[in-house]
Parts: sequence; C-alpha cells; structure tokens
Amino acid sequence: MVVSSPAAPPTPWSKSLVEPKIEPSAYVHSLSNLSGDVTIGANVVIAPGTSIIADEGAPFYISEGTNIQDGVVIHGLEQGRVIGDDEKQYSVWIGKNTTITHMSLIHGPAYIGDDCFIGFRSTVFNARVGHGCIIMMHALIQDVEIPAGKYVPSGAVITNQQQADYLPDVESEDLEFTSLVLGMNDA
Amino acid sequence: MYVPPLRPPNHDDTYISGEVTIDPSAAIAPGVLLQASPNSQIIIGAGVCIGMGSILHAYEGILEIETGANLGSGVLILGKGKIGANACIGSTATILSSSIEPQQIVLPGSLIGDKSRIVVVQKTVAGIDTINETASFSPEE
Amino acid sequence: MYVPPLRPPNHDDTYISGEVTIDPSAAIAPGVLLQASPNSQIIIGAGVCIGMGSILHAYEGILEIETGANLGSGVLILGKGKIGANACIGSTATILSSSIEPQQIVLPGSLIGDKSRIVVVQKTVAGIDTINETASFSPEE
Repeated sequence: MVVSSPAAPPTPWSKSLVEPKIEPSAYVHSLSNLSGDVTIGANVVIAPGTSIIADEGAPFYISEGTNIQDGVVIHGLEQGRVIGDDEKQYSVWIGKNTTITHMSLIHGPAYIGDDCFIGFRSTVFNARVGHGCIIMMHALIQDVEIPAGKYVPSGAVITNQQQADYLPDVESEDLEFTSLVLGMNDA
Repeated sequence: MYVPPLRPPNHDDTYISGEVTIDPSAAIAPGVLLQASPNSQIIIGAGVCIGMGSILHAYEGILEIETGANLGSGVLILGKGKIGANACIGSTATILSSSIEPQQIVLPGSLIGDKSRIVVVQKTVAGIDTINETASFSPEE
Repeated sequence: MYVPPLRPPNHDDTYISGEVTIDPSAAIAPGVLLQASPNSQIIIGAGVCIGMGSILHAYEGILEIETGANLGSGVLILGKGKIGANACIGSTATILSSSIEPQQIVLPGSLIGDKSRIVVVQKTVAGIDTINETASFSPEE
C-alpha cells in the first residue's frame, strides 16, 4: 500500500469540530449526510440522499423556507468566500424560499439568492445567483455573477460574465413550470 | 451538454418510500432512491438493472420499469411513465414525465421531457467557449 | 472542478448474478452490477479495473472484458461482446452488443452500438437534437 501524501483531501467522514445548527422547525431526513459548520433556517426541508458537507469550505447557510431535494450535493472549496445577506462570509449561502432540485451540485464559493430555482442536475460553482433567478436543467453556472430575476435555459453553460449579463428575464410561463416541479416534490 | 460528475452515494442501501413493487430478479445498486408519492406507484419488472445512485420518483400515476430494462448510474426519472421492456437508459440521463418505448436507447447525460422555455444563450465575443471547445470531440466517429 | 472524495465502501457492494468469472487481480469499485442472464456469461480478465456504479449485463452470449482493460465509472455494457485487452472505456459510456478492439479508447459519455434504437427527443437550447448534443459533448453551438 502506498503511503498517502499529506496533501490528501479531507474526507467527508472526518468529524468536524463544529456541528450543524438546525432550527427546530426544519426537517432533515435521516438519510441525508449533513456535517460541519452548517446553519439550517426555519422550515427548511432536506430530502434523503443529500450530501451537505462543510469540511473544507465553511460555513454554509441555508435560509428559511428553502427546499433541498433528493440527491443534491453541497460542498465548498477551501478557498474563496461569498458575502451572505447578513454581511458575513460564507463558503455557500442559499437564500430564503429557494428550491435546489434533484441531483444539483452547489459548490462553494457560491451564493444563491432568495426565491431561486435550480433545476435538475444543474451545477453552480464559484458564482453568485441573484434573487428570483430560475436556472433550468442540466445547466452549468461557473465563474459568473447572475443578476436578479434572470432565466437560464436547460443545458446552458454560463461561464463568462458577458453571457450572464445577456440572459433573459424570468417570464410568467417559467414560474408556472417551476411551480409544477415544486408540486411534484411536495406531494 | 454539461453533466456533473457521478458521485458515490452516501448510503449503501436502497431507500424505498410509498407504494413500490420490485421483482425479486431485479438488480438494484447501492444508493438508489425509490419514492412513490401518495396515489402513485413504482413497479420494477423482472431482470431490470438500476445503477448506483439513481433516483426514481413517481408522481400522479404509475412509473413502471418493464422487464429487462437497464438504467445506468445516476439516472433521474420523475413523474409517471413507462420505461419499455429492454430499453436502455444511459448513465446520468434525466427523464421527466415521459415514456420510453421498448428496446429504445437514451443516450448518457441526455434530458428527456423538458418542457421549459428554450432560449438561445449569447456566446462570447470570440464565439468560442473554451470549456466547450475542449470537450467537443465527436465520439464514435 | 473539484469532485467530492470517494468514501470507502462499508462492505463489498458488488452485485453478482448468474455465471460470472472474475480474475482475482481485477479491481472492481463499489456499486458495480454484474448480471449474466441464463445461457450467458461474464468473464473479467486479469488486471481489469471497473469503475464505481458500472453495469455489465450479459445476454445472448459471452461478455468478456480482456486483460488490463479499464472501465470508468457509470459505464453500461449490455449484451454480448468483447472489450479488448487494455482498452479504455470512458465514464458513463454505453456499449450495446458491441466489441471494442484491444488498446482502443471510447470517449466518456458516448454510445457504441445499435444507433437505430436511439430515442429522438425535442430540440434543445441550440436547436440541435439532444442526441447529437450529448453524444458529441458540444453544448449550445
């Protein structure tokens, strides 16, 4: 067996000194993997099969009323922080009443605003997503800041600021579509 | 299209919730989630293979995986519908409230049943996206 | 992109069903499904590596993975055929009833085999079929 190098990455099973802080009204499924300096706000729902691990990048903040669906991964790089709405520094900040849908990957440094929708299997990495944005499915958002109220279509790869600035605004039909998806999960 | 990498599941067992029927000859890898909402059900037929970390979530009806169908790993199937006999669903594909015919193939990483608004996204000044460029080989040519 | 580190398996997660022969020097990651239908078999040679969550499902014949071949994670291989010695199969690729020559490389996410069975889906952002898009990894061009 090869001796492991000292630069080996920290492992998710290593116990962090800081335990998650969870509001009593939040629901965290027993089959989710939640560890490190994570704050979970009131009425947050964390579904089974999720992995929210603040081991390298920390802390994480998940604001009230937000929904984290099955198969979501939230993790952060050791370096890089975003400013949360409380003006403090976070590896990952997720605003209020936002939905992170199945199999999305939120990788810090990342900021996601209030009332956002992140579609199936989409990735947000080293980016800020403003309030009220809708990101559809199989999209990649990396190294950009998306202004509030923008719409990212399915399959889009948004990796430079110029693309982000030219995104269209959210329209009512987009909200209808996302509420359909939300209904699915609530059932 | 960009698809996030596969990851190992954080649990080894199959998680089952709601009305789910599984044929004893079906093979289900670790970390699979099978969830049927109220008034919905999941039926998994004989000889079906379901790959690691896949999520099946039935909603407003029956989600049936027919005999001999193969689902790769990290597949996401939502809503109602039927995956036909001996169909093949490539890894990391997403199927939203849709049916797949028997024998048919869904490519790895594809997205089926997406009815969201289509918009053409602006490209860069040069019209080249370096990330895409590196990955733009056409396979099996 | 940083990929979360792998967790060691809590137990041997490989699911084996039917006539499956594995060389002791082969390395098989967790979550792999090896299923040989009746009258079919799977043979895995020396030094073969099979990645996490891959599925090998033999039917109507012999599915052989020759010495030193490497399969990425989430690979789906169905039917009969031979993956030649030291061939390299990229992650999430799907191979249907086909053989791969020794030393050959299959790109990640590609499909090898019966193209006539591919599901045709709606246009995507780019106005290109999802099929082409996923198979060629070329996003919104």
